[in-house]
Amino acid sequence: MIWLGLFSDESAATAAQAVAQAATSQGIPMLAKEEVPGGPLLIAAYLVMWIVVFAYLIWMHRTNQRLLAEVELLEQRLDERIAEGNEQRKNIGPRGT
Amino acid sequence: MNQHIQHFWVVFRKDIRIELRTREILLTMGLFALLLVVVFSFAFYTDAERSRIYAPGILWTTVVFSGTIGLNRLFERENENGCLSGVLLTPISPRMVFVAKAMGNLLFTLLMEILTVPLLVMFFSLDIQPVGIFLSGLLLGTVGFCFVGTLFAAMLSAARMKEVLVPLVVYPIIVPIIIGGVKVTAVVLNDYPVEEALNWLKLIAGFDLLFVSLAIWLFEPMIAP
Amino acid sequence: MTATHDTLPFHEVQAVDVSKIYDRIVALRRVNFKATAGTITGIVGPNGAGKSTLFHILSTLVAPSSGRVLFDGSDVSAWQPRSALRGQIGMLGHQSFLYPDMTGEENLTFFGTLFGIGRADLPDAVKRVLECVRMDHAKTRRVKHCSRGMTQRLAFARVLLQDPTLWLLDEPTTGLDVDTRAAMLDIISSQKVNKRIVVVISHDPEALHVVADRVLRLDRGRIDDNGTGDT
Amino acid sequence: MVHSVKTKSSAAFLLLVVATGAVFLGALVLTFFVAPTERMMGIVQKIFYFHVPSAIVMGVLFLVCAVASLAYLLKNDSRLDAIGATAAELAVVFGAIALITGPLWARKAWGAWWTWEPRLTLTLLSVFIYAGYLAMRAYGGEKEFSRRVAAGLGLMGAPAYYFIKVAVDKWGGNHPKNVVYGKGEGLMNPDMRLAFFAGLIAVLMLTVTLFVMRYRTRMLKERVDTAISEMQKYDLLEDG
Repeated sequence: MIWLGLFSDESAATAAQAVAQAATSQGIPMLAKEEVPGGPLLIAAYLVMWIVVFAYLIWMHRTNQRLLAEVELLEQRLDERIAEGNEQRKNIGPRGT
Repeated sequence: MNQHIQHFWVVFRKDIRIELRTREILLTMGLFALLLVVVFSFAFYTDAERSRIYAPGILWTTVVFSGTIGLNRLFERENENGCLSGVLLTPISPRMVFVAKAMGNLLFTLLMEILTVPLLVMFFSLDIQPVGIFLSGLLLGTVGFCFVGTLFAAMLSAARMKEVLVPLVVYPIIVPIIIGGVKVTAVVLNDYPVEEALNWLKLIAGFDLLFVSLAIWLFEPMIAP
Repeated sequence: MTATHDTLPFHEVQAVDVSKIYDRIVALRRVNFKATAGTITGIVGPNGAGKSTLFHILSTLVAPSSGRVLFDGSDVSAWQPRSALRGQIGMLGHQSFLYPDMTGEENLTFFGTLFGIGRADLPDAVKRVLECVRMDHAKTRRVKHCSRGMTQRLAFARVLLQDPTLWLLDEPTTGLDVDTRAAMLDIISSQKVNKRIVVVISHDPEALHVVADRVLRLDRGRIDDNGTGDT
Repeated sequence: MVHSVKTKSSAAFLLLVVATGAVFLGALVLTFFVAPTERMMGIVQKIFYFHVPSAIVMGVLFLVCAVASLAYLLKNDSRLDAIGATAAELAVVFGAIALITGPLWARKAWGAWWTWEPRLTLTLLSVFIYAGYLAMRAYGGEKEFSRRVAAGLGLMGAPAYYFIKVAVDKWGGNHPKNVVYGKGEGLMNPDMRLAFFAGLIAVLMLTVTLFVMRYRTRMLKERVDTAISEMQKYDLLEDG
């Protein structure tokens, strides 16, 4: 919704249009100096910021997922080993007595 | 202290002896510098007037690029046959090893500059005035470059990607030296007011003071915990 | 070579629960190990068992990931400056620690100065160790032109020159002819009398049988138990 | 155990996330509905409200990285390393934001995408230093070692930043100073100032949130690595 606010900058846009029309009608190649429309630039800036932040978040999330997978594997392995240990103890127990 | 100086001197002299024997650093560095100056001449020389504008940048680019070759090679020698381990297993302080290596680099880089500067003056028909300011700028800048450069060249001497990593890490840090050096050189080539050069010299000297001490201090904790 | 038992800076080196992990690869697993002055410890084990890692950790050049290395019961950090301790540790490693572009004599003179041998005594000391390893004739040859065996002898001469308290010898007899090998084993044996701490890694069971008081077996980063001397 | 790791996000952290979101929303409202549109540059000036905070946060992170690096070199604690690395990483992230949004603004304000304006130059050069820091950690060789080398670089980064600042300021001295960049003079209007400070706090809180998340990930990785090597040490896990 906030983005809607951007387009309230009509004055700048129309001014730019006017200059552009004037320039083209006189056959002068337009020099973009002062009359660059600000709206798209502003949108681009905000987009870039959020894209960078979210790319970072997604990357971080993926690292986390990889780590969790590893932790899971470790737990599994640990359980196996504990089971093996119990098995051994069972086997040794009766024979020992 | 006396012992430290002796240790420094032994390592420093050893590097010079090896270099006099193989000449590989001075030759490769010198040739590379020569090549750069020639290529830059083709690229930038138009007339004496304009070359005064380009020459400072060309000089410092040449110094830094060629100097990097020496940085990497001089410390690589400590890794041949694992010599650094042998040196560290003696009563020498690791810091003295570093200072000796950095001074070795300084010497070789200065020698390369002795070759480069006259060539540059010739090719670009330059007039350096006053010489003292120019030389102190060159010397101070080279000192900072060699100490910071040697630190990272030493650390990365065993790394797989050292040829890329050393410049990647060292160049941004020494930007103040490059900017300052270029400005000082511009002053002496264009008869700008000398005070401006002195200001830049002060900046480079301050940079040297801080970063040379930092580099000397850092070597030991960086190389081993 | 004049230090006596009493003037040695330490008489015992000990590894307590030492483990070393390089980026998730385990090189040493809770190694406990003790060597005292006047003993020669042999270490055997297959390639990749962690022998070199153990030596680098004992030499204090590499820090263990966990566990401690103690010299006479004190941590490395207790020795200030550390270089004073390191000067008493001699290593004959996988690599020769010799500059390839200098001659054997120059290398020894260079290291001799760093070891703190006085300028007046240095030429004699260098000459003596060169004779000990029978390299007197080839002392002016650059190390890069030396054969494997010659380099090995020079590397051994370097340790002799240092005459450290702790001797870490990694495969000291590889590439040597029979006579030199015998001479070298003699020198190693004599360190018992000098009350040095000697640790030898070797693939040469016969050599270990001659010099070592005990032989430990290092396998998959773990010291198994006290071996009997034959493997 | 897996479950517990997932839900370990404590109440305090959740609160932080929510608060960050709220402050950000508030800052956006202030930026677009309260602060007036700047007369000279028009709406594009609103980039200012997070472009500048990004650059400020970057500088603060350099300092954090330098202090943590120094402490790591002295104390050799992996938590300090994690702080330094996280700071450097976020410094690059916010530096990148400042560097990309800067030209978008410059295009309108000065008619060129890139001008060698001192502060923009400073940002570019210092981001290079910390990109080098990250490259060093990634390609510098064995983990423990590359961390120490990177810490050295991290420590040098902060004074280097200062010297680069002095140098580029002097270097750019011949160029006309821009009003907006002139120290705070651009913010005459109280609403503008309010929006700016809201933006600054919002970006700071975003940084703290990201920092905490990333730091936790790093420490989790550290613990997984330790667990794996511990299990290997006791032969509970195959090598590799």
